[in-house]
Amino acid sequence: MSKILSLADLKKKRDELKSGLDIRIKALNPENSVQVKVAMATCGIASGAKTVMEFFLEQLDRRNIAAVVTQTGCMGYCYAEPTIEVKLPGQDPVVYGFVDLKRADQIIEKYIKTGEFVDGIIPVNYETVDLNNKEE
Amino acid sequence: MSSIKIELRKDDVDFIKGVCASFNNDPQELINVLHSCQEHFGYLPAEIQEVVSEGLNMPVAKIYGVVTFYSFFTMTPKGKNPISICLGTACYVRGAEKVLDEFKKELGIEVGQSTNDNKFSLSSLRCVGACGLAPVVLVGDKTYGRVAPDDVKNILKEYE
Amino acid sequence: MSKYSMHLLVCGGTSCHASESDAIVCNLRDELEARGLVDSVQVIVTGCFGFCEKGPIVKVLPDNTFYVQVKPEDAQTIVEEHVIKGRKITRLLYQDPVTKEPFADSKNMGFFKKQLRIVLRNCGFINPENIDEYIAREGYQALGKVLSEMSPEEVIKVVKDSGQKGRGGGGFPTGLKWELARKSVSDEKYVVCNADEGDPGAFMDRSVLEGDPHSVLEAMAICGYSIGASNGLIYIRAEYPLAIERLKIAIKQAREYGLLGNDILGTGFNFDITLRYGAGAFVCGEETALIHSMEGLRGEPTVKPPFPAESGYRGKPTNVNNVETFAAIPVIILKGSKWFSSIGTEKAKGTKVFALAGKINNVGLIEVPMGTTLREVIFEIGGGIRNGKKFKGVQTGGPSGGCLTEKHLDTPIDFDNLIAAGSMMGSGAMIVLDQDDCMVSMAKYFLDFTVEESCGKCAPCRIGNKRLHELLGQICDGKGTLSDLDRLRNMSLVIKDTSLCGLGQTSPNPVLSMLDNFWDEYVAHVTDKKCPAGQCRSLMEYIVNAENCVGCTACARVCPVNAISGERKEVHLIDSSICIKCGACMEKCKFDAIFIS
Amino acid sequence: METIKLTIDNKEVDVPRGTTIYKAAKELGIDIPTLCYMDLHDLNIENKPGGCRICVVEVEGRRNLAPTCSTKCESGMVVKTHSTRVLNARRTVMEFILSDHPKDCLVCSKSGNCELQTMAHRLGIREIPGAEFAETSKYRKDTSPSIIRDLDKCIMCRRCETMCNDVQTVGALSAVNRGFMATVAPAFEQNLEHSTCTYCGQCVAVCPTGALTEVNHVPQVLRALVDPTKTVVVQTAPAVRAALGEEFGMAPGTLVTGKMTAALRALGFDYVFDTDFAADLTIMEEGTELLDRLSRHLKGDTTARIPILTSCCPGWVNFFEHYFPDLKDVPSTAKSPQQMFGAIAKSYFAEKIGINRKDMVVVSIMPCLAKKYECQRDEFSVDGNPDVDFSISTRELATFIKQANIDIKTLQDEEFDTPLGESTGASVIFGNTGGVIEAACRTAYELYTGKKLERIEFTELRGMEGVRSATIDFNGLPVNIGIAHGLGNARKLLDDVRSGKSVYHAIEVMACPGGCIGGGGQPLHHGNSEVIKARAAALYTEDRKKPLRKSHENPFIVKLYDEFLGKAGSEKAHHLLHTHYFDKKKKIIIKH
Repeated sequence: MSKILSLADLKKKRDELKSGLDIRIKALNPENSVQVKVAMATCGIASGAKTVMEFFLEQLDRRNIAAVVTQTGCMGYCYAEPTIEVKLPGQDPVVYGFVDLKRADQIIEKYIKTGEFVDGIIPVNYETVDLNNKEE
Repeated sequence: MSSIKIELRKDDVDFIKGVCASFNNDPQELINVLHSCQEHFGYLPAEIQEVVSEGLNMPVAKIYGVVTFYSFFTMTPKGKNPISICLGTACYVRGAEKVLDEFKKELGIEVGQSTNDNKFSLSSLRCVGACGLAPVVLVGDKTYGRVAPDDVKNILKEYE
Repeated sequence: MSKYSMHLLVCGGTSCHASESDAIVCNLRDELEARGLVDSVQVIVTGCFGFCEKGPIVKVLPDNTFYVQVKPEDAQTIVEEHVIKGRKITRLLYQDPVTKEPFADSKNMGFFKKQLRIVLRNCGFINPENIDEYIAREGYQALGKVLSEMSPEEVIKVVKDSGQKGRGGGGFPTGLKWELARKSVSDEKYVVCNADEGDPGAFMDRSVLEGDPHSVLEAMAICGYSIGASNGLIYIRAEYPLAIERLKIAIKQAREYGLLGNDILGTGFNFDITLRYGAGAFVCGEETALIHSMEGLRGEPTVKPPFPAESGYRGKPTNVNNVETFAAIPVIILKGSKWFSSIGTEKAKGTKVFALAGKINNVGLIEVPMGTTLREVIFEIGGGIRNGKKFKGVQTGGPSGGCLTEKHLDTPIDFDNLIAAGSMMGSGAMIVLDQDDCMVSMAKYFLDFTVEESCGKCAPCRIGNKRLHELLGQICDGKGTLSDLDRLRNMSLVIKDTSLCGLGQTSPNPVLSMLDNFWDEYVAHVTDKKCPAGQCRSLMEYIVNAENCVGCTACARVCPVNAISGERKEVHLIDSSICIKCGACMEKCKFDAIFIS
Repeated sequence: METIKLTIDNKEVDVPRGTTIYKAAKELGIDIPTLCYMDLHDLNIENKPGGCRICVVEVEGRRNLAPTCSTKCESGMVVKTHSTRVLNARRTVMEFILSDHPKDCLVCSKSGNCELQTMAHRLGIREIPGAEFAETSKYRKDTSPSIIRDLDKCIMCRRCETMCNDVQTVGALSAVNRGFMATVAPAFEQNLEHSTCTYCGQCVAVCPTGALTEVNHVPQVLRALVDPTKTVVVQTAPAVRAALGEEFGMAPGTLVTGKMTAALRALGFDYVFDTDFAADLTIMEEGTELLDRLSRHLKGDTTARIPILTSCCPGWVNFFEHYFPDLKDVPSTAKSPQQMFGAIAKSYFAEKIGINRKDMVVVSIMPCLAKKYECQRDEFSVDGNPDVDFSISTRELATFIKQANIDIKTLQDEEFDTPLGESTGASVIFGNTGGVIEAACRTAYELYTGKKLERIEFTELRGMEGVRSATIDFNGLPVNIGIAHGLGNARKLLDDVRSGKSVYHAIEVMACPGGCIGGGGQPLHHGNSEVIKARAAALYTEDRKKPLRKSHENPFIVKLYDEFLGKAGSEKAHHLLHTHYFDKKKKIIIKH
């Protein structure tokens, strides 16, 4: 990693990364890029999120699905851990709760492959601050 | 006038001295030094505190004062499978005390004690932050969520 | 892509489930099958919508129709009217509680805007172990802006104008704190992040550090620039290994990018951060105790003044803020003080993160604007009480706070209102209690915590809290008197009035607020020797129901103290003067013949 | 200095900025009660943990009550020290403290002199509500050769911890545990004997309750006195005469030398002698050693260790044995006056009166608790018979006198017995910081220069500064003198010696602040440093009144050397009057 030497540098880097993330995924597989985020905070891990993440990594690869599996922090639905967020291309992300291996398998087989919802969806009940809209 | 003899193995003494040195033998780093020592030895018996006292050039009474102040530090070795029951509020209102009682009954020991075969030791702690899984029990690094008193026997069986 | 053209989401959360949501699912599937629609319309059971007050919920996609209080027999109407004819069923739509206007599209419903994530903006959104994702989300832009375009005074002014107050419990204005530290003259100053979240039932700091560690690092650097410090320390609980790991990674990455270290972004500003570990002492959340702990000492608080802003870590001016306070700073810098102060109430700006736990359906981490009511938090976001039980109270502020009741549910949450109601904001733990929780036992539980965590330095906290705990124990055991309740109150007031630090000054709050709000329950314990919640073992009586008892003698045989007598095939009797209330008899009885009065 | 105006109990007062409310109230004659606060201003010792919360007051506009010991005055402050709220809080906190304290006042050794008891009385506490259910914090009791620890009586004022760490830098005691079980104890809550404790007794001197007290040796002394086969000899240290009167209601600084002698005789001691005699002897031996080392040093002899350190103070000896064992050849080898006295009494004097040393019991009256330990050291006995059998403190002597129905105030002054009761003014000032080295200078000057000393009083060596230094002109030879009282101050000088930076030829160290007059066995000063200053002044007065003021002029000392020892530093003198030191540093033993 090289150092970021100025604010202008930092802005450039941000712009690259912002589009870069999308471009990277889309460039790889424009039709079928799937993003899976696993909530890996203490409560998630304690409920087995690690196993779930490994499962996705392994099975998506084995089932030949081009997908990016990443970890993230607590989504706030501690009662429903492990929780994951799945984003299919061009669609709103969907959060699933109580994801055990059986449900993970369903999610891959049904939701990711066919777009068909499976049980255990958690309705997102918050709004995140829009960071791009700055005060003048 | 009797001076205490501190008996330790040479590599243990070297380890402790090394930890102290890695923190510049600075008494302000005492808590970090104790963390490192407890991580290595599992507990902080008097002998270790004496060596730390020499390493950091500070009175051992002060070190003992710090060790006994913080609940994370212990002077007794833990069992092979340390069991911790979370008694944070979320776990408490969901019945953690009854789970703790069950462990006490099953193991025949009180909080802070180890079983005779040193297989298990029992402790309580305040909130591991997994309130969604309340009541929570930790055995070693493994977390058990939504534990009911009836589950206790099965959990213990895993370690037989 | 989906072969289905329509989805019916049915809430399968605990309380909707209790209101026959599975019957709704069955009926919907039956109706769809009857009409040959199973292949185009899918019924899905979801997790809790958090809207349990109006459950059961059925949501229709793709048009976002939100039906509330749906009954199993409504399934037919939904399929016939909505699915087939595409007409929304007005009577099932959620109505605005004020205007009584029905909402056709749930996206416009206030409920889904109740949470606003500023502090938690990146939690569950980015990979916390990848600084690039943080940067892609405007990360370190605020630091860059501050270093390149603003003077320290300007930064402090923005923070002051934003009206942000410390989220660690004290509620001291952040900007003012920074200003005091800036004004202290010294060759060396320190920025300290208090991540010693010891409040049982609070886990918001942990979540922020695990989910978005860079936001705290960035804010600390901004603070360092503002007050003139080049050293930052994060004091974190040793019990949070994952948060520690993520912080270590984040610090390493930030250093590699030159966002920590010397000459940050080519501006000549130097700032670096090191970690210090707590070792299990709640009192170290108090800033003077925290500083002593970082100095390798017993974490005992000292009298303020001098404040850390004058003389803190190693005797140098030190600014201590907690994780949540820091995490909001970059956003405040980027979006401006006006924006931040437009959120919340007149006196309390911005949002607050709460850790919602206890007898509630949606245990979890939430962030709401200041001024949101407890009712909205508990019944809408939190999804109401588990297992359909009755709400009894909510403990805010952990062991330092108080227990609020039904009558406080519509109080807008802010620092002053909670104090006026006899509680406090504290760090943000919210423990919801139901009808089964005994308020004497709860007070005793919190005092148990305080007694264990008191540092022992000052007499009222060291001994007074012990005495409070003992007296509450007496009351639970049925040995209390009415005058003991007066003594309880007097001791509580004196401990608050005379203790050295915040721990002792707030430790009697649960007792005082519970005495105020649940007086009758306390009186019941001391005069009637009854525990209305049925929690206090000594006040229970095990009784044999003569109608059910068949005289099998199982109970008498299992009783460890021989308190049960009775001939075979005759009704048994429990001698309550001998009974130790172990409950073994009740467990043994196959005929439900033993009950508790 | 900038002053600010505030109102306390409706009275206005101007105080310098930075003054605490406690001190501002004092200005107005308002005595706010406190249990933990202690300010020995002249000795630069302050203990204010703000822990007892007895001194709380109401400050207008403040949410909670303010501890006056640690709250500074602010301009326009309005303070109420006895409102209903304050009185109720103070009483309730006091009830808390008492609820965790044993109720055995009647038989407590501190009874009548206990600050907690006095405070309970002052606040009018008549009952302790809920005491029947109250758990009390209990600890293992510890008896060491000098000090008894009964921590059930500890109220966590932390004064002992301050003395042991901040003042003495001994570090034997620390606050341990947390919450209700918090107390002050040595490492691992072991006995003091296994710690680095020097038995200086400063913890005992400041303890407000009976948690820290001295070991009581009066019963053993009584047993010896009633034993017809024993000849019981008593010696009294210089500092005792300047303080004993306080125990009988006399003003601090009242000299009771003659009355004390009369009382001791009335108690039945066969010979009433004076440790001052042995102090003169110490000067002879130590002074000779100083001159010997100094002249060898000046001649370039590198084996001559300079500076020489005094060795009269047993607390100080314990201190360097624990912390500076590498320097154990630096202090003078001369025994302390107590032990010199014992050695001479059981040899020279026993011979003189024709009895076996085993039939003689030597008792010392000391301002000191370390003396109890010192006389029990193995090296200070012959075939198991100690040179000094028992050492009792000034406080124990007072109790003993009271038990024996002696009204000390009405006693006529009496003189010490001879030969071991004769002393000079030089030995009297041993009790003050700087006194030993001043006495040594008086003698060394004359022995070295052969000239008569014109100016007997070396005022440049006196005072209460923790570390003092002066250069004395030995007729053209500048001798650099360093003085430290309080072990923390001593440590600073020792560190310099260790690193070779010390500029001194001789250093006097006294373990206790103020010297022996502030010893751990003295009547309690209850935090009033004026008491210590008055005692110091008394000893200088006694010195001035003495006809002989230089140790080598003591005729009985001259006689002792003529008849028995030969000359100072002789082989016999070495055998009887000198000692050696031990390395007491903890050793880490490697296990194989």
